[in-house]
Amino acid sequence: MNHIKNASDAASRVNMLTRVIGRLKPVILGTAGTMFLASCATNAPQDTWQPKGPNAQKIDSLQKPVFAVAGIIGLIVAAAVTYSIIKFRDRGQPIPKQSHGNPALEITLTIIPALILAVVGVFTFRTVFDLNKTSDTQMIINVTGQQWWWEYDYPANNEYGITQPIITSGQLVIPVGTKVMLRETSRDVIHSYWIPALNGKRDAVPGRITINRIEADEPGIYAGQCTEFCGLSHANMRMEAVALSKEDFAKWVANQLKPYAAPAEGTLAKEGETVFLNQCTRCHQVNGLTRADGTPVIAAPDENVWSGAVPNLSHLMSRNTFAGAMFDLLTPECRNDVWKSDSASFGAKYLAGVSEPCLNQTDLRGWLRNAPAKKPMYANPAQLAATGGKYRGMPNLGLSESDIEKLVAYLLTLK
Amino acid sequence: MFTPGSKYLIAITGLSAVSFALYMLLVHPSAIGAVALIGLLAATSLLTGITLFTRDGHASEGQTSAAALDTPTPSMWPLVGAAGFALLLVGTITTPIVFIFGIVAMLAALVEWTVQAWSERSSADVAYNAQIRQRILNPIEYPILAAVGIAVIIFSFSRVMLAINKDAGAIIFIAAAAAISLVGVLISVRPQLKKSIVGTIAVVAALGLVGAGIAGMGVGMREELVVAAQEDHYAHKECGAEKSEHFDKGVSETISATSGADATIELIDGKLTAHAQGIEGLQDSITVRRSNPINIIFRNKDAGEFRLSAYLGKTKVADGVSEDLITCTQLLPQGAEQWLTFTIAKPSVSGEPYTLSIPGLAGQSVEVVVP
Amino acid sequence: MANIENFATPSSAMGALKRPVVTKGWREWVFTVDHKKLGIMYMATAMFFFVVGGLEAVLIRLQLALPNGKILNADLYNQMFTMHATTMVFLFVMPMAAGFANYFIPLQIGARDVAFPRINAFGFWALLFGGLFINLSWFLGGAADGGWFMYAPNSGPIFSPSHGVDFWALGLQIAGIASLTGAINLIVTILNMRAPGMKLMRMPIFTWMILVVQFLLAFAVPVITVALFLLSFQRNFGATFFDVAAGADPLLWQHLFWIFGHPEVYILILPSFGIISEVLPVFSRKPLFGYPFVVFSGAAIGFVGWGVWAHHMFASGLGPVSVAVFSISTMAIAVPTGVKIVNWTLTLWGGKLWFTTAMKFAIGLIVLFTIGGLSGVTHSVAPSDTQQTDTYYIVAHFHYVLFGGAVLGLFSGFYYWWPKMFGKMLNEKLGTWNFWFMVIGMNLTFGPMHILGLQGQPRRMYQWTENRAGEGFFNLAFWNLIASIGSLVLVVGVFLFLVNIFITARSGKVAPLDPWGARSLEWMTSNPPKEHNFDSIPTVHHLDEFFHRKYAEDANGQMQQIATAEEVLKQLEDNADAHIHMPSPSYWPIVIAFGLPVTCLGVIYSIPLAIFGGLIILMGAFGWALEPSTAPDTDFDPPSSSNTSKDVVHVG
Amino acid sequence: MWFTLDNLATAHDTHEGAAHSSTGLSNVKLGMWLFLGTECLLFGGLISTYMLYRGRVGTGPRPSQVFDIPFTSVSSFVLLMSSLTMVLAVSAAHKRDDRSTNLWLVITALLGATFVGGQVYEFTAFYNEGMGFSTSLFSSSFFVLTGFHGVHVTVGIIMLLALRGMLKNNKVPGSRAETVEMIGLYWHFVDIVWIIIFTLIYLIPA
Repeated sequence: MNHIKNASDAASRVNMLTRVIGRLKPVILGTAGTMFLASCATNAPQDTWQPKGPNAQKIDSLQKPVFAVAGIIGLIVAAAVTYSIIKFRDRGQPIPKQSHGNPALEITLTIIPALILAVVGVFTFRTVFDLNKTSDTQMIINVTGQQWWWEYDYPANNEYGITQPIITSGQLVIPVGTKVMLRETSRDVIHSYWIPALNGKRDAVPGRITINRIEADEPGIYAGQCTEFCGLSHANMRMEAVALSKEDFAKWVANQLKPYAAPAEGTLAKEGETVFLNQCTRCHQVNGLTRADGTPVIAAPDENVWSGAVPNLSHLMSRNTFAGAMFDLLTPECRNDVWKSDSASFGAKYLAGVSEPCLNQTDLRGWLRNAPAKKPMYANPAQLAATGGKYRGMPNLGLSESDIEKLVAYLLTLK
Repeated sequence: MFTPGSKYLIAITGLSAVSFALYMLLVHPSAIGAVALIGLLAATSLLTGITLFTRDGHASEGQTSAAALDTPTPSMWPLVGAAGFALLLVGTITTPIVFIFGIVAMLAALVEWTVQAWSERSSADVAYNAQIRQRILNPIEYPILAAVGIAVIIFSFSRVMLAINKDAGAIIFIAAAAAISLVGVLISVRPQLKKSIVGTIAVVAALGLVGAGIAGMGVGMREELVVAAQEDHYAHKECGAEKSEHFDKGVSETISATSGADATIELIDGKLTAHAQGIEGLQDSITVRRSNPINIIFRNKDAGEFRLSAYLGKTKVADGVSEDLITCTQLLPQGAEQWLTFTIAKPSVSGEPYTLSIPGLAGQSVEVVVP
Repeated sequence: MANIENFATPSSAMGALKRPVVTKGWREWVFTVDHKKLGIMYMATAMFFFVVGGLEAVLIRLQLALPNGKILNADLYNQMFTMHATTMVFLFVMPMAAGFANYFIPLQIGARDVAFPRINAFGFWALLFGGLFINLSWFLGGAADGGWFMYAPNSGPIFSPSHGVDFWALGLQIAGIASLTGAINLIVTILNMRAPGMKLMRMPIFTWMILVVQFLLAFAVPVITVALFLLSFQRNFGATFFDVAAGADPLLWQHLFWIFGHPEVYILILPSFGIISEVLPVFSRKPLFGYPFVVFSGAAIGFVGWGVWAHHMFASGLGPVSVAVFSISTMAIAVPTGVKIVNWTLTLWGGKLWFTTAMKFAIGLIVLFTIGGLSGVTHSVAPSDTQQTDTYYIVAHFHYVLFGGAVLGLFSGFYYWWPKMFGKMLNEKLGTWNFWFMVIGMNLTFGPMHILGLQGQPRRMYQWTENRAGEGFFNLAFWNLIASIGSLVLVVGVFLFLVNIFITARSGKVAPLDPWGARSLEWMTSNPPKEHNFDSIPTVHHLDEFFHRKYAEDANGQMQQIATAEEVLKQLEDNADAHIHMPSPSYWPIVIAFGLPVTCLGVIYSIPLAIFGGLIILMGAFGWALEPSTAPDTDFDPPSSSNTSKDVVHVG
Repeated sequence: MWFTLDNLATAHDTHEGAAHSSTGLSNVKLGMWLFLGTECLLFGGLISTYMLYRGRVGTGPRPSQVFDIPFTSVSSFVLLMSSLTMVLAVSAAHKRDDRSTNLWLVITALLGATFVGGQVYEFTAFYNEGMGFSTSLFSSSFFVLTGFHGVHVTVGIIMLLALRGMLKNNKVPGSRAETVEMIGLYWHFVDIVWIIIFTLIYLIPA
């Protein structure tokens, strides 16, 4: 995991610094006025004050007034203290009367905040129960956290054309305007599922099923991040929720259910399939993949990985991210194109998946070359005594450059 | 002020401190090594401290102690030390336990003897010397004697209990307690009782107990415990329709904290239904996650005793031979509920689905889908 | 026996086995049972760990100053924030408050020592050894890396294979023993050893707050003890408590931890509340406004503090009923806290304010703690909390509470009580710089974290990425950088304090007997106090007894001075008790305390070592039990019967 | 475990006698009650853990498969009897009857040792029936809870015997009666905890 410091690294640091300083400019120039303007500008993708669905909206309309009240009370206290400091400083006045207080005033000043809090309490109570309502759920997705990625599986649901279970990871795809229930759990430690624009967080606790609900108003990508500390790569356990219009969602489902298409004989991708069969299927499942003799390949992650599962790579290129959404499968330009598109054109752009010119070759190849160098994981045999030699994360497979070339070509066919 | 002894110890303390520092800084430290060196450091610095404090014979330097001129008080510790040595020798050719006893006896003798000798030399006042001895040794003697006494009683007693029949055990137990109490009452109501009689009772009782303990050890554990240890019969699940002797003994019928359940499976009027947590209505199949412990609650609402059995695919026992993987609950009477936990590592393949069913009740099953 | 003089005298023959009655040099400190010396040692230890924890914090902030920070790797970063929190909570704020309590409780209630002086000494050594034991893990394969909350199952042997968590759990167990013994000791002291006339409602408010804190400790520590035992048994002896595959419920740890952890928050903050409730009246020249309200609100916080623990678990899927109930109870606890802020403000109101450094820190606490308290109210609203918990907003919140509250209060206490403890005045000018650097530094560091959190930056991330940083005014890059710069300003502030101590020790102004015009009993003795505290125990007639001995109302209702502090002291000295009985120093407290880390090391590495440690403890306990609290005459050199009684020296 | 020894130590670790105390209780007594209060929470935490996990047996035996209620009832009765003998010891100490005090302290210790002997027997039997410490959540929490109690009893016995030795050698500093009373208080507490444990663990699931 040690990063070799070379010239380009240093250069990128300098670069980073200039960019950060560049960002300071609006601040240095800015005044209070910019604060108001800025609230409309592009905030961080995980801004908790920009709800994009009814659940998050309910939280937002509850918390904004609370913030306002808290702010006002804070100002009153600050003003009272400031006034006292100025007014009652020692100007040689006589020692004041030794009064021990004023019970009536005390009681009043106790009751007022109590009343304010009682009002807040009533609204809180209502919202808590409102957010926990599950009877009108329209769609169920099982969400499973694991160090350090999320797995999503869609149980069969004829209403949405899901004739057999779909399993995916990295990006959670949901139809807009649909009340989706997430049944969360974890395979190892506690994680927490959080897409701020859609709802508050809910822990994924191993051995328990916790329920969370999300619903998106508009098509788009909503960023999120694991928020319960889950070990080494906690910082790299991200998620993205993709909302598609109902029609686009149906197309997405149809694509996920599409049977496996083996690459044509003689192509680089076909050679990549062989490499994949030899190297990757020990853990990674691709549904429908068969060996040369026609037997279906069932991966055995439980024999190699401590938590017993790894991402299922069927239709990998229909997703935009890999390695627990830490890296994009798209180049920065193509990614921007998808993220910044308006809600009308978003669906088509997302469903186009990852094509060769848009593929983020750097990170994908780097990952195949030496995954633990790109993301801290327990893949060094010396660290695996506690797990009986089983990995926690993807090890360095020691692939040759030509193998990587072939694998990339093969992975590109997994649309 | 520094005697040769304390100089030696100061040097060895310094040396161990330096070696510890070097070891931690230069050598890639192993935990055991570090502990060993810390232990050395602690031991040597303790000894150094003691020698510096006691001024290591400084007082008697070049002089003969007054007390040393007197005849020393009689001591039993040379005898104990010799006995310990004998035990040690016997232990080398018999069992390690005897060897350890020998070492312990020798150590005890060494410490007591040293302190006694030292205290007797400290002044001419015998009472004062005894006081010194007590101050050093009482904090060690009291707890160790008490602990040894308790250990002997507990060990002997439990061996006897293990050897005899279960019901007789309870009777012996209460009899022993009653005897202790009765002796207590007896002694307390007869204040004129001679000390020697009380002492004799105590010695006889102690010898009896130790003897019984040794006898109990010789007899070994009672039959049923030996069998239980060999067969491990409570862990062995027998998932047939009929009642199993051990596995179905002592049915537990209620469960606490249901929040971890993936699904509740109920048997009502001969029908098996599933209710996955968070999903409205009843289902005939449940979707569960791969490689994740799945907790299912089985609730029998039917008259009669039933168990839920889970078929979890096959496992290879030898080349070409495979065996069904099955787990199950106990036979549950009407109204009872129980957890069933299992993990499925491989996704479902068509043709051989994972199922939950009731042995002896055909046609009712819930499919378990693993994507 | 002609030349008996040449032989060893009894006392020299006893050597180490004599009571360490004649104390000089380092022995004066190592074997002491004097509450004042122990108090100072507590504070020095806490200050040391404050610096250690502060350096850890700076490393954390440097790592996060820029995106994809490379100063620490993921593993080291996780150890760093775990140890930062552990150190600051258990090894800085708690011992520092314990130090203040140790030093000032007997003085404030007019006692000559605590109820159990040897247990007091044991508590200190156990804390010190516990703290060192936890930090030993840095050198033995890595420190704990599961966060100070150490949630199961991430703390289990599979997920945290180094010995760090073992050291953490056992070290906290040792520190917990120290807290527990300290709590029992102080409660008994406060309840049983008050000066005549000092009714409960005449006790200084600091004593009151410490009493509440000790009750919280006495009942919270056993809960974490259980949790830590479960963890240690799982890690070291193969128990299954948090093994999910065996059916364990990870929320068990969370409940146990937070049943302890939430009262712990009040354990950290209430001593500082007590300190500034002493400082504000002194420098406002009027009594604390609404003393009974402050007392009862403190007690109310103590009680309600037991019923709010699950607000740390709003996101863990407790179910709507629990969430709603705990949400409401959390709001309820804001009321007594608000009462305190109101009372402090009204204490200032109409006073005659003197802005010493101690006063500045106290006023700083009112304002900054209010911010922290109000941000706390925003996440007592459970749905709102699900957006904020585990983000930097929470980090901002509790640093405003713990730094703006607890730490500023402790610093206020340093400046206020330094002349009492050491007889010299801390430099006020440097103190002012110290104050402003700390306040500005803390606002620069933790203020931006509100924004970072609301912009969705989670806690405990060893790196953040530009992809999620956004642009515009609220971009994460800018505010992360500001927070990091702020942490350096804070470092300067703390450094100035250390410089101030140094300068004062070298050439500080000798403190007058009553430099601040103080109001409570601890000032009715010399600076620093004599070993036996008071020549004669004063009889108490008022709250603020010392003030009322100095001032009285004249016919016009004006307060007039009737006596100087020196006159008040003289009066006490004139009535001095002829014989004052003080407990003798002892070896056993440090011996037993030393046995604890040896045992714990044995639990981790080898059981025989643990048995050896157990024997040390057992021996120490019996040595202690067999030892009278006051040394017999033969322990003195030469043997004497007059040593246990102090000659009363008249001062001033 | 350590705390309990500490009681012995605290028994005379006060330099301000009860006469001066503001509450009228002696420091030692007040401290002891507080200590027992903290012990309540310690056992409370362990009992809660057991109650949560008692049904989670995994592949190990269930409580009802291994428990031997008649035997445990008998041993509970023995422990209860030891409380009675402890009362006799305390009352003898108050009457300054050294002979009876010594006698009843020893009898109490012997009854306590009998109880612990029974516990060791029980644990060995459970182990042979397939219930090891690491077998299941039920077994881990059972052994930790009852083991903690057993350790408390053992420490109590050590204190009783040591106290007996100290009384004999005239080594008890401070008030003898109060020291015996304090150890009695601890002993009764340990007995009461056992009654709760016995009821909750052994009787209720049956």
